[in-house]
Amino acid sequence: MIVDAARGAPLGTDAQSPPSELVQLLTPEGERVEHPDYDVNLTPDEIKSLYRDLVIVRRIDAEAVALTRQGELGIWASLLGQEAAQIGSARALRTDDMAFPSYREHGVAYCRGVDPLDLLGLFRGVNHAGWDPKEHNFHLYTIVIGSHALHATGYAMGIQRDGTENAAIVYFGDGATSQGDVNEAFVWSAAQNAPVVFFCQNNQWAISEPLEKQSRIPLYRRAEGFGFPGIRVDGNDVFAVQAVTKKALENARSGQGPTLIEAYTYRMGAHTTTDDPTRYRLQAELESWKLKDPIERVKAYLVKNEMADRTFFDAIEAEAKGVGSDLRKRCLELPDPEATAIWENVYATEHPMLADERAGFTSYLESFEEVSR
Amino acid sequence: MIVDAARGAPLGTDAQSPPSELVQLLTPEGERVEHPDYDVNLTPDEIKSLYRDLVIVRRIDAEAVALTRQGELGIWASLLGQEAAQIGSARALRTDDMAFPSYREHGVAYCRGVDPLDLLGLFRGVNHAGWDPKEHNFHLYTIVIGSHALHATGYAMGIQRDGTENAAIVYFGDGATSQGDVNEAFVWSAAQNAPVVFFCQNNQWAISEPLEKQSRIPLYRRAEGFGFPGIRVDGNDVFAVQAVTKKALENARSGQGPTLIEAYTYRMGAHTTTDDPTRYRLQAELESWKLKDPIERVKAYLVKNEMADRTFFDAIEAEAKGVGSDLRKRCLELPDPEATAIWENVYATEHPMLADERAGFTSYLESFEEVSR
Amino acid sequence: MSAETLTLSRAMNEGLRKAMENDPKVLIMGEDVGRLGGVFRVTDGLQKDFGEARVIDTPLAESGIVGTAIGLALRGYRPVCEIQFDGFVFPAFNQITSQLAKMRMRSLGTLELPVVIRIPFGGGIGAVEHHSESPEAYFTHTGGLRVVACSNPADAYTMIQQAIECPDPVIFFEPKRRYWDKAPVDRDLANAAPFDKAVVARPGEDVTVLAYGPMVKTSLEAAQADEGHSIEVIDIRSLNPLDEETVLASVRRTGRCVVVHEAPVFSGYGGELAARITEKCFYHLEAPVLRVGGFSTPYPPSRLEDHYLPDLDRVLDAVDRTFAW
Amino acid sequence: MSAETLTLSRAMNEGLRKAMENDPKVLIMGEDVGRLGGVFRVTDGLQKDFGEARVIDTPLAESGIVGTAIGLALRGYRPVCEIQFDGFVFPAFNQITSQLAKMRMRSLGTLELPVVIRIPFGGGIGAVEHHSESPEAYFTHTGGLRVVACSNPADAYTMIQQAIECPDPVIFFEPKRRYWDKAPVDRDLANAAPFDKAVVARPGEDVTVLAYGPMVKTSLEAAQADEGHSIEVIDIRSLNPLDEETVLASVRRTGRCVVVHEAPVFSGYGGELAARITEKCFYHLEAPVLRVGGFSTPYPPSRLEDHYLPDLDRVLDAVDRTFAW
Ligand SMILES: Cc1ncc(C[n+]2csc(CCOP(=O)(O)OP(=O)(O)O)c2C)c(N)n1
Ligand SMILES: Cc1ncc(C[n+]2csc(CCOP(=O)(O)OP(=O)(O)O)c2C)c(N)n1
Ligand SMILES: [Mg+2]
Ligand SMILES: [Mg+2]
Repeated sequence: MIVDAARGAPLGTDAQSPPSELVQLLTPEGERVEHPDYDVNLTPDEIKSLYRDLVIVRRIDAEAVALTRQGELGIWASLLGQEAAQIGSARALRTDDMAFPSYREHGVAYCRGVDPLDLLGLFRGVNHAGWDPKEHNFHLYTIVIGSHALHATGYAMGIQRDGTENAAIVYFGDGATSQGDVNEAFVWSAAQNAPVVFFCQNNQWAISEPLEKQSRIPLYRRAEGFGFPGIRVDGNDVFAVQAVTKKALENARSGQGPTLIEAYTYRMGAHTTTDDPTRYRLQAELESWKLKDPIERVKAYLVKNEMADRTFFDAIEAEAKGVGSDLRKRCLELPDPEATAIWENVYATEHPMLADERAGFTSYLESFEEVSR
Repeated sequence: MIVDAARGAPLGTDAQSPPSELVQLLTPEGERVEHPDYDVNLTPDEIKSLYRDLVIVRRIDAEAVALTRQGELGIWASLLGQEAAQIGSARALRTDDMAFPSYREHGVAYCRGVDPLDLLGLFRGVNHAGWDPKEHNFHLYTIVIGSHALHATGYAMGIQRDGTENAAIVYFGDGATSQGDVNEAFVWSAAQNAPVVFFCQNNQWAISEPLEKQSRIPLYRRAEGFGFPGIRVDGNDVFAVQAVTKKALENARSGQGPTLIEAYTYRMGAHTTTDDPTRYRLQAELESWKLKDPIERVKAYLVKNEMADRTFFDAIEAEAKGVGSDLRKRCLELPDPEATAIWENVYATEHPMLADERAGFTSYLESFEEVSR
Repeated sequence: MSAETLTLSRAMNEGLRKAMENDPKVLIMGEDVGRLGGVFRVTDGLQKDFGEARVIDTPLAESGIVGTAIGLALRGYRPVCEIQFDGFVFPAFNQITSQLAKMRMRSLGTLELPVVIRIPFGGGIGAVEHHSESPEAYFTHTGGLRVVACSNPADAYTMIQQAIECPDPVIFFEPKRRYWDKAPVDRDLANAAPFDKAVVARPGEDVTVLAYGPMVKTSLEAAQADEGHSIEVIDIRSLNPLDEETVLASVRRTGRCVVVHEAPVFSGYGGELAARITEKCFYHLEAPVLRVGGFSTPYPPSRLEDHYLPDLDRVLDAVDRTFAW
Repeated sequence: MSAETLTLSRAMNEGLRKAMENDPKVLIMGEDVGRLGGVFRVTDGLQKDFGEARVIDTPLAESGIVGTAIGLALRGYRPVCEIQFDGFVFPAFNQITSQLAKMRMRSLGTLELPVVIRIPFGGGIGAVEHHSESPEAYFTHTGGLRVVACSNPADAYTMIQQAIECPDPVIFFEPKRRYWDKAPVDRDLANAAPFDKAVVARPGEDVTVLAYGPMVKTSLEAAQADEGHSIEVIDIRSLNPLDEETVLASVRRTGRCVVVHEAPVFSGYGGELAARITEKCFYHLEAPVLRVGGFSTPYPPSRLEDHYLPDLDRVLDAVDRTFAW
């Protein structure tokens, strides 16, 4: 009995239950469906462009996984299955909005114009982050779960003070909703009415822990308790994600404060390349989610509506392949940093002790060279 | 415009709005009113006993304030105005339930059988806490805001594992609801279905900050977002507080998990004796709350219903006075601790460095005595 | 010279005001910093004059204070956060250690976080638990942060302005028991030492006493009281980076050194000073560097703090011991 | 003797299992400690055998892990918390520093918190940021905590059991890059040294090298490699309390000392060792105590960690310098 009592939530855990409240505009079969509050109005070219993004991003991801297997990267956090959540939301952003990613947002990075190569540095261990966030309005990856929810909120407070019509968006996972920082970000953004969108990719797992270890009700409902709207969207439906995110961003920009979006999706791969999901989850679950693939449904829609043909799909495939092999090539060429990089960018200006350490280490290294000469 | 945007919550801050959702059983005028979900069935003696508690606790508090003014205590956090919230909730506890106070819960302490003298030690600076929590099932005061919400939750997880029918209750303020730890406690208690009652005394102020700096909606609604019930009760109505707390505790004990109770009340005094509330709030607000005094309404009820007469009230007054003067007397007699207490109870067993420090300091002190001899 | 006598609290206040006047990006944020003016009145009147958008009464959440300050800094602001008391900085420890300190390096220098975190620190005011801590060593051990402590009104006024101007994150310790001490304040910043330099607070010949924050005054009093030895007192001011030059020059001259801080000695900042000085002045030292500080226990109830905290006698005792070695 | 060869990870696992068998109040809690068995497999199989009530997959919140562990301890349990990686202990810093460490004293000894916090620490595994930190100095400076580090499978097995039995809170550091190192493990606890004692890992005559956790192996390799000097390597094991006796006796004999840790040298634990040893062995020292450690920067990207981390050569370089002084 102890076990059961301690497992919790005997009242009925509906955190995992089939998501009836979910906004969906495109079914897994590629059927367009209507929703009373949300709609998208995309031209065929725009839809094809979304499709292209989805495919290319999946390819970049696959290439990075392969590079990891071959020892070229130390680790990789795959976005497989979450492409629509990322592309749909990122394509709803304006250039001058600001995005704060977690560590799996390679699709968002791609939409923000970050060279995929620059994503690899951190996973290869040549740097902690390889892009200039200001150039792309795409912040650095944040590895410590939840911390960046507060950064996004503070940034949004800055937008308020600047008086510009912009928003910040912050990406985090289902597990992250348990962290104090994420909840403090809810408190702050509500109290300050900050223009921030909380974009939670509920991929059902936090490493090996299923959602019910974190919450006994659907995550989007968390927002109610803080006094701002929460909404659950089919995270594998790029149309719905885009529509929902667009509206939340517009609300933020027009002074209506924060929104929490729960993109209901699935992590099709391992947590990272070092993880072994067979230890904790069933193949059947994976299979059922395969039927909801975010790319297949767009393809089905394009085909059904005769918006694209074989040539188009082949061309995209070829382009993606090109992106992948180019990425691989450039990854292998990534130079290792110099030892002296250890002391660089720690402080803005010369720090006497760091300078001493660097000088000491440099002459220490030279002492070996002398010996070996 | 920047100022306005940054002040937040233009959507309409109803955090402070008149609380229509409030459970009330006794009006400020002393009228009993009905509530569809809550009732109390108290004998006249029980009501008189509650009245006695309220008066005595107010008196203890007043005495401590006076002792502080006279330099006998370093500081004091007055509960003035919050007597009903504390007595009502504490009288709903069973002896074997466990209470986790913040630093203002002198009324709860009193109900748990803690000698008021033992509360003074911490404010006088002779100890950090003067009672044995296990003896009273009343934990130490926690000064770091919000930390003890997690302790109560963990304790409740222990109750689950022991398989006993008990509950933990944790007291904190409106300001505390912003802390990560309090929100993590909500996460944990919901996920674990822990038998814990969160008792938030919303006294409208966190030192100088009014509630709308923390939340734009009523605090009791926070619980919804975590998947457990929240309820707002008239915190100046000892009947309603007792009824609501009793039910929440019963739910906890019977495996229905946590509840958040927001006791809507008012801090009639300064935050602490070192605070000057005239710097940040208006006398008019205070005056309006005086009309809702938690003690006056019980008195009015007793008089109206002819349950008590002058003799009773005088006797209580005299008893309270006695408690106060006894407390004063014993406070003045509180001995200062020995210097060696610095090294006591830091570790369970001898710690060689602490022993060295103590020995060194002792002989250092002795060197002065030698000189002065 | 425009010197005027101010309390340390007032000098802080005027320094903050000056910084806000000079740069509209400077923000003040913290608990009760607005209408109340902070529990030590350091931000008194600033919200009235600069508005609620620049002087922000925040939710009661320290991780939130530092985390949102980081976000504001990323947007180009220069937030000055007040942590109400030393013991309440720990909820923000994660944001400070893993984000604030590391973001410049993480971004290869493309981002900077000119955030100042003000912390009233130390004991001696008869307060309850968590209100008398000296947590500086946690921060000096965290690369990427600058850590400074002021000890007097004049430094309070200038150092806070220098800290706000600095592009690096700065942990700024204020000696809370000295808030009401008065001293002349020179308002001309050009006369001020850089905030990352130590200063010789009192020249002497026989022994070097190193202190910062509240212990500078205690050390000066000890120096004054000691008739047998000529004590040089150095106010470290900048704990990280440490101004080694000033410190080492003094110890090489005197050959003896005592380090004084309120924080527990064990694994404290004094250990760094002692180890570093010993390494760099090994043959100059007539005695080991001695440390005077708090004991290796939690901060005791306030009725015991006079025993716990270093005072004039304990400083002199250590000085004497260096001569008796 | 029942010695069997185990990896350090496995030895930890078996030590935990033993403690759970011996005392039904022992609980395991942390992220992914259940079905996954922890990212380093230290808790592998324990949930299966002891159930979900005793091996708890917690919400993703470290402050919550330590905070609820405190509550469980108050109810009479002995929780063993896993912090997944060193860099993720900081969200729990407030609970550890202000609650876990201080509650015994606060309660005048009426409460005790037998909580163990296990932290895989240190670098050298090619990980991304926050996965290679050495935060021990933050904890050694916090009175009320015991801080220990194991360096090999045999100690892992015994020390974790001793830590769980200990009535004080223990911060238990595990050298993550040594998890897969194998060595014989004696399962008879009666043969084990108390967990608050240092041990001489390798006797020597000329110089004392002090290390703990992952650096013990590095130091032993250095000692092995040095043909010119006889190096004594001491495994500190208990950082707080420090077993001074063992350390001082060695240094008094050798007259030279090098301290090695991965953490940044500046304001690190090595400063305490150096300062304390110098004070207590002043006239025995032929050279200052030298410190070898990480640099005073954030932990660098992993391709630079071989430079950042002390290795055999840097230890020997310091040893040589103590002879050249
Ligand atoms: C503060 C902190 N604790 C622990 C970790 C280790 N960790 C990395 S990812 C992860 C799970 C995250 O789950 P979720 O938030 O659902 O995001 P997902 O990985 O599924 O995208 C954990 C525990 C961390 N990075 N930060
Ligand atoms: C973590 C932390 N931060 C700041 C403080 C300083 N402080 C003490 S009481 C208080 C306000 C608390 O307000 P609330 O939670 O509403 O409780 P109340 O005092 O009104 O009972 C503050 C900011 C603290 N004790 N702990
Ligand atoms: Mg997830
Ligand atoms: Mg309040």
